[in-house]
Amino acid sequence: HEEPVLFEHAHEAPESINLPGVDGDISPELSAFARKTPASIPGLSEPEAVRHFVRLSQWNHGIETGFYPLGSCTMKYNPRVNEQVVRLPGLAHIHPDQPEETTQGVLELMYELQGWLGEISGLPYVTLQPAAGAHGELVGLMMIRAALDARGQQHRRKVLVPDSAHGTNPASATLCGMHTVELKSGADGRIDLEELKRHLDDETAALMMTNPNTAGAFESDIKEICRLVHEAGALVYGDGANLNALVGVARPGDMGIDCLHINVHKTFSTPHGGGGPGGGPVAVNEALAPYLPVPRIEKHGDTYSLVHSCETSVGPVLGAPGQIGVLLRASAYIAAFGRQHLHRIAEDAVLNANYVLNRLKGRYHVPFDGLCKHECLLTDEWQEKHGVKTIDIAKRLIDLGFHPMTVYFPLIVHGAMLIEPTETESRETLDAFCDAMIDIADACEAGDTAMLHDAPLKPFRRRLDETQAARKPVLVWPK
Amino acid sequence: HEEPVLFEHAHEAPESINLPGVDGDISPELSAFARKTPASIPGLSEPEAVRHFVRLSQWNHGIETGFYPLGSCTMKYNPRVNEQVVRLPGLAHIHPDQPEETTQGVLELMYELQGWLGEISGLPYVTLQPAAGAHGELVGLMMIRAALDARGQQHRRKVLVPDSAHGTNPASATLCGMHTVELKSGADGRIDLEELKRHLDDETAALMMTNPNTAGAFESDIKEICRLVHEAGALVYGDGANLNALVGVARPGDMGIDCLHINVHKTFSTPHGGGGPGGGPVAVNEALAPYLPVPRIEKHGDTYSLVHSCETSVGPVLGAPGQIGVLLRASAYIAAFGRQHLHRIAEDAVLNANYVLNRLKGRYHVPFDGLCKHECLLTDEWQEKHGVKTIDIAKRLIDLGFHPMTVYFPLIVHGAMLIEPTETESRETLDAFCDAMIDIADACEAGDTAMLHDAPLKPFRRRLDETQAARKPVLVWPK
Amino acid sequence: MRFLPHTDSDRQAMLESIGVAAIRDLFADIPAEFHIEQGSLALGDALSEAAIMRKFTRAADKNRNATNTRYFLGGGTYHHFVPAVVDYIISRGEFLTAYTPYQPEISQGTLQALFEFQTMIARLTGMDVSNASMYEAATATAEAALMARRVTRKSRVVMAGSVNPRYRAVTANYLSRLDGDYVEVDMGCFGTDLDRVIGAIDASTACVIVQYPDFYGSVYDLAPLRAACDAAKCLMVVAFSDISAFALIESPGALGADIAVGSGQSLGIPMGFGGPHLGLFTCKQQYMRQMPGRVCGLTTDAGGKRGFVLTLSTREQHIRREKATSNICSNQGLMCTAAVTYMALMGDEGLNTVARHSAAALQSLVARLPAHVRAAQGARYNETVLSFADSAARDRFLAAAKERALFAGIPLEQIDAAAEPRHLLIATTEMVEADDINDYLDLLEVAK
Amino acid sequence: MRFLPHTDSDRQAMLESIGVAAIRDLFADIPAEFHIEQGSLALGDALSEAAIMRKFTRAADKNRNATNTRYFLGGGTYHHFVPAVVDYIISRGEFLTAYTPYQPEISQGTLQALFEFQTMIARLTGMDVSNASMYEAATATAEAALMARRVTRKSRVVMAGSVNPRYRAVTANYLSRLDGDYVEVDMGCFGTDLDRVIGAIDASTACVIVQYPDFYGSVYDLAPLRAACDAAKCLMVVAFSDISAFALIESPGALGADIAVGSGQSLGIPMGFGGPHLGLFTCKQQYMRQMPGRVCGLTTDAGGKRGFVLTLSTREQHIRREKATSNICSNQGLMCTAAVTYMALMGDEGLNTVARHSAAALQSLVARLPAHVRAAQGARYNETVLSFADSAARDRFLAAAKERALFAGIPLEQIDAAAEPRHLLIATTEMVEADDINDYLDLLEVAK
Repeated sequence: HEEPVLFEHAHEAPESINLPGVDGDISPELSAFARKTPASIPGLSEPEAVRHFVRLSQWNHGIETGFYPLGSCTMKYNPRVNEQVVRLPGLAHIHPDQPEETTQGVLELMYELQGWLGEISGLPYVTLQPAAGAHGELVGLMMIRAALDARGQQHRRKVLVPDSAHGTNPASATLCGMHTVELKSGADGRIDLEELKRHLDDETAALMMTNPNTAGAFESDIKEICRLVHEAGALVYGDGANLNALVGVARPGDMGIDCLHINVHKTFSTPHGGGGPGGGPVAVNEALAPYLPVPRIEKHGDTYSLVHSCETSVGPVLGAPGQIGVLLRASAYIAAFGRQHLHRIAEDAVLNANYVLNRLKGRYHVPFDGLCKHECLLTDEWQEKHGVKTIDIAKRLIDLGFHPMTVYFPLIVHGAMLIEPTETESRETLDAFCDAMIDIADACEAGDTAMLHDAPLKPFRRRLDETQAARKPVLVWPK
Repeated sequence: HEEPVLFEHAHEAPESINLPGVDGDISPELSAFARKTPASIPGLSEPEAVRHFVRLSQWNHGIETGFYPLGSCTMKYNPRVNEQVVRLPGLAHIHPDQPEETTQGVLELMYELQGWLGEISGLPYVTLQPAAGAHGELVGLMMIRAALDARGQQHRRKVLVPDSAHGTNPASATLCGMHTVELKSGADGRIDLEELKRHLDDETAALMMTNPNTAGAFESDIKEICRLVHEAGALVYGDGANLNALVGVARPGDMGIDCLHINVHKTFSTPHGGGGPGGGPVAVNEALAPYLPVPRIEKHGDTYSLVHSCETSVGPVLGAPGQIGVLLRASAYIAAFGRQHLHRIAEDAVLNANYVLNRLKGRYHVPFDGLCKHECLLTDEWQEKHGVKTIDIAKRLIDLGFHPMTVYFPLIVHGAMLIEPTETESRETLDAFCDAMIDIADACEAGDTAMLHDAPLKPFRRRLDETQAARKPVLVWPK
Repeated sequence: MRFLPHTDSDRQAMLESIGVAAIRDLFADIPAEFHIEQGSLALGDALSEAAIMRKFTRAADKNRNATNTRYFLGGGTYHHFVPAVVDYIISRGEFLTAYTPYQPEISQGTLQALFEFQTMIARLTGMDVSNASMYEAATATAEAALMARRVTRKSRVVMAGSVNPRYRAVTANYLSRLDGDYVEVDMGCFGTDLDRVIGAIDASTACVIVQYPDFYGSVYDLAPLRAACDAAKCLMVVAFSDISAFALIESPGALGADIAVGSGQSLGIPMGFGGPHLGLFTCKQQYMRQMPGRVCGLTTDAGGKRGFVLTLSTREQHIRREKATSNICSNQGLMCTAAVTYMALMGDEGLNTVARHSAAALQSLVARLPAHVRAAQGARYNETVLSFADSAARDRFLAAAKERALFAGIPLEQIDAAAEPRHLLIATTEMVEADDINDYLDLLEVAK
Repeated sequence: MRFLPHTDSDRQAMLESIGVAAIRDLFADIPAEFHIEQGSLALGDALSEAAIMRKFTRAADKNRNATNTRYFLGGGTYHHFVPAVVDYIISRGEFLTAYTPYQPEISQGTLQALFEFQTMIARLTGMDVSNASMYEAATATAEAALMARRVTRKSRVVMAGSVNPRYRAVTANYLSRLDGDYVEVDMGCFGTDLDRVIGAIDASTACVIVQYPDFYGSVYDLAPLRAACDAAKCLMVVAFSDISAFALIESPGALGADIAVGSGQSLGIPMGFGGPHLGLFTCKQQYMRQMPGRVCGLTTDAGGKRGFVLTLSTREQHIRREKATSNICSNQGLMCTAAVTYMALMGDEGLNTVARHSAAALQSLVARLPAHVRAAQGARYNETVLSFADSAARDRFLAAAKERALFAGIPLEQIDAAAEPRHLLIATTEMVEADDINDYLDLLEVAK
């Protein structure tokens, strides 16, 4: 059944919600600024509002309703206890500027989380402030830039970014007042050492790399890469989007990475929420520690505090100490695994990805051979011969009950399909997904491709016209 | 997509949930009684369990997903704040036998609710203990019986029950060691005074009546009915299932009813939960007050207490003070309306029912003319000529996006369809429902009845074979 | 009012369509003398949602609860761990706000959950079949007695005195208005003396009701009772209050129960000051059609697909009226969903761990009791009775423990009016930690 | 581990299928020197779910919160009422656990909610279009400055000193690594002196950023600024911190803002120690394609039905990489769902009531201030600055109020390091009751 847009509801707003507070006069001075026409926000009774949004929710796929094999997005199960944790009144209903002695509990938890993320990354100095991964990239680059400036190397403004990188990497560099140079990947999808050497010079500020990379492969030359970059006087920024492959098993800091952001909404299971909120703490080594943003969470004696000023800091990067509710969930996830079990996240994630790769590799083209880490990369090369493209495979998966994988990323292969199962999927589910993929491959080979081009047919909507949306954008309902 | 029964899950249970507590030895004496074979409860990982039950939930209709016009069931909106209320740790995680000075808060709320229900019903003495409406009936009849016994009238064991009554009425009488005589309704569906007089005698303990009755009509002779019953030395039991028609507008106690149970899961919006938990407090007048069950919630000075012994009491009827979580929700619902707005529940409920009746009365047979109260009664008489029965209409409504009305009840008309919209439905929804009903009537008249017989076609399952289920009952999954 | 969708102009238009002038005209069939004046009821003022939260929060804060106090309380209600997932699932509107699944095509979620629930409860209790819940354990026990009378067409009910006093009282109350004898057998100890129970059986006996583990936590061999019931052709009814026991000790079904009833509160349902809890009702296959309450069964739909429906409804009040097996209608549907979610999260292994930890905590405490406090003897699951020198010693201890945020037990006479006031009923679950037991033992010093 | 579905035999079978012997073999491509020993990380012990709840409950109990304390705190974070429905809706897994809606066919729920959100935010701010959120207000303000630079192809940014110091600091920080001037205009008062702001505009100015109501709660006429911006061909950027104001006072759009940015935390989102909140970004239609962040648009599907998609993605980093309008990727999707649910429950009337009560509470307080405490002059919405004789007087009052479970305000220097330590930033919302104001005034006695 169709659910109208709120603005289409036929009837006028009923009596509004009964609100608490002081039902008195406002000041005469303020009255002079009264809004002249109402905003036309339609008001619904509570029964109608609930039904509207519950029905909308039913048109969504979520990790709770099915498999979500989005490569590089780490769509893992989001524990329900974490939702209870963040709703404790003593964590939900507190103000960032209330007296510090009345917020020791939350500060203690955040301080502890800083320590844990430092330990997990091998980079002991941590800021929790960045609001998302891309924000973490910016903050990390700010710190790198500040460190170079402190060395008197204001000319180092070039950032090397592999062509397989997330789009946020170059965008963050730009925002940080730096410019990027793209490194062409080697034939194995990894960083080409020669290419790297060619571009390293005394204007280079940093290499931004993702390890494992977005083709799901570990950059086995990592030690040499870091050595080369450091030797050239630059620093290595690690994009932690793929940390799920390493958590508890190996540490970026040990490999020579200087600075790493961590997507807690990936690795540490905080819910994606249909596009955020996320959290992008940044962990750095001692050399970069002086440049961490403010406010910082510090412990002196038995007291925790937010320290707002520090001369060497890159300054404030957010109007708040961080996305606290998101960070609390991450903390609870780490606590559930603890030191005994944390490595099992990466282990099962990598096991699952290799299992899928192995089951599909005879039926789909695998551009880069070998072990994958937490995600595996396929392309549509074999299906394209039958007129079927990645997009068709993706949409057909919807009819078969799955969310599609990440498509057309990374850009270094044609028709990419990047599959990341995460550690929280069962073998039953992986098998069902692989069976569906094999069915699609079968259909291609049998020439039974109409249903692939027409897909999806089962959900609430068929393929949507994105071109029309972009050409004549309608972003709001007309009044 | 099909969701397997839990016992079909292919794989063995993974490592179980990590549990707190003392991981020590049990006593040797206890070890001797160890269970020999495991129960074979399949254990799922948390991600799998959540997905299983979320998916199951998606196959349900609920008041939050759509209209639920079940006559005599009062399916109204269930406020979300009430769910927050009952989850407050100080209300959820308390033991009925912890020291009374540590439960004054909950006792205070329950004491207040007793007073409110007494005020609303016009019967000031209230027990909150009964776990559901039928349980309330039993408890009410126990009190009536005790009062008669106290008058030395142990021979009064006959309970008069109109043929339109809920099946629980006679069943409760049986359970209370009494026997029932059915009163044939008058031509207008109401109690026939002559029929009543014929059956009133000195063996009569009580008349059990529902007012408004299950045809949705108010028993306008209520005063005379009560006078006659009392004159005959018997008492009047009120079935409060239909209290939603009266709440805040008129009081059963004022009309002469001696004892009334109140379904808080109907009138006071506590969620039905797929079949409970409910709550059936009983309100009585002063004459019956000595017989209220124990424990009772009393206030002495500033202290609230559970009083467990009372000589005249009918005794304990439940192993607990009541369905406290359910009662708290009811209390919150009453508090939201308060003295200022409570009558609007009945007003809008009755308005909605009459609106639906008025829109449908030209297209469906209305067995009893006149105003209805909170629900309206139709029959399939006109559609049956086209080979379409109540069940077909009901199932077709499912395809049109609605839960069916109550069907084949009350038993006093053939092919009953009892529609109760409640106060929390909008005119938009009522119109859409009436339009659907009119479409069905149109289809019957046009002879377009195949889709009615085949309905429902849209939901997860088509009509289910109830005969097969009852003939060869399979109540558990085989091991 | 935020729950009412109509505007006044909606109401006006609807009244016009009906053909009356005012809403009160729709109440013309109610005699004028019974109309009450608007706003005249002695209720509170209408509260905003924020005010409601404030009101209930203040009341809640007057109660001590298990997030700030350690609980050693049992007696039919237990502080077991409730996973967050359980609460989430039963909070979803599709489960929470659904009606009894009379329309199976759009209720398969509830129905499949009920079927899974029935299966798991049958397996855990070792019984053939389970219904889809009763209110709670005391009324379930009473209904078991009534069912035994129907099955055997005999009317005498023998009740062991070691059954929870509340189950006994409610059962006695239910039976008191019906023909037939009801006999309670005094045990003379904090346990179950089966010889005495068996001695009370005669040819007119419909059933014998025992509790296992009994009210005092005692676990004992039911074999002699099974033999005695066979001999007397009466039913053996086993009640229980903490079903978690049966993941550790032998089930009622394995020990020969004809009917097993009790509480499922331990399966993911908070204590909630006594309710809503979950009554369980299970029996042997051959008695299935005499069960009270709702039952879900497997069937197929018009397209041949598997599905579930409420079944055996000809037993029920809405069909059979005064001849129904029970008057029960609304039961505890949502609590079944809670319990099945809980059990699915736990599985055999988790359930067994709950039981082991619950029993181990008791053992750890009892094994280290000081000389001035005695525990009842014999096999106990997670509950026992401690005896103090006198009530003053016990109450000193209770007061001191409460002060240290520890509810140390239930004074036995609070549930069992006949008990001497120097005994304490105590229970342990997996929520009791080793430190709590150490604190408990330390506190016992004041009872010297 | 309860989150991991595999049994060891699953793992074994999967390893066999892959053709390796052990899971660690799958990590053979990581140099051995980097493998860390299992269990060697300095983290806590693995906690059961019950232990997690206990741990966080204990920490939470160390914090004072708005269920046990009255809040007169603002400065960018406000204690407005959050209806229970909002939390329920965003707790539903279908919203909570969904990804960014890149696959629109199975994301119409999130997308329609975003479209409704954008529409409502545009209407409330009086702007043409809104994006689908930013992180929060400070970074949104910085992004507004960057966007103005793109639109005008000029680089100088003028910032009023009465903008929230945190928004200023973050904006200054963002701009500091890019070419172009950034100028902050000192106001010399607890309000906005537009003459000074206008005086700072020159031909190279890309935009002027003011806050309305400003950081000190002051409401003022933006017309002179609009005229000045027109004259200088620069953009007028209006920041705001409590969007509830615009249900009562004239919107930024009506006053001519080209870009309006700020916080949507007031729309049903708890304070949460500062986050996650909701950054809002709105602008005039003609600048739409220069907006940062995600945007949802209307379109049709292959069957001709109405539907929604993320659109204008060619602005974004995943397509345009280093030339993107912003690096933003994850934003605050779920908070948009919270806000749209909140607004739908409120409607014009409810939102207006929130604003009226918030403003009336301040007025009630300010009108009755004793002589020894002065409030800033002029029109204020729900926030103002109180000035005390000295810091000792102020701090005496704050301590006394805290003792009486009342957070009376934020010492101004805590947010604005430049401020004298005798000022107090105070805010009121509809959660402040008349009694709270009376208590507040009584407590002021100690500041004499």
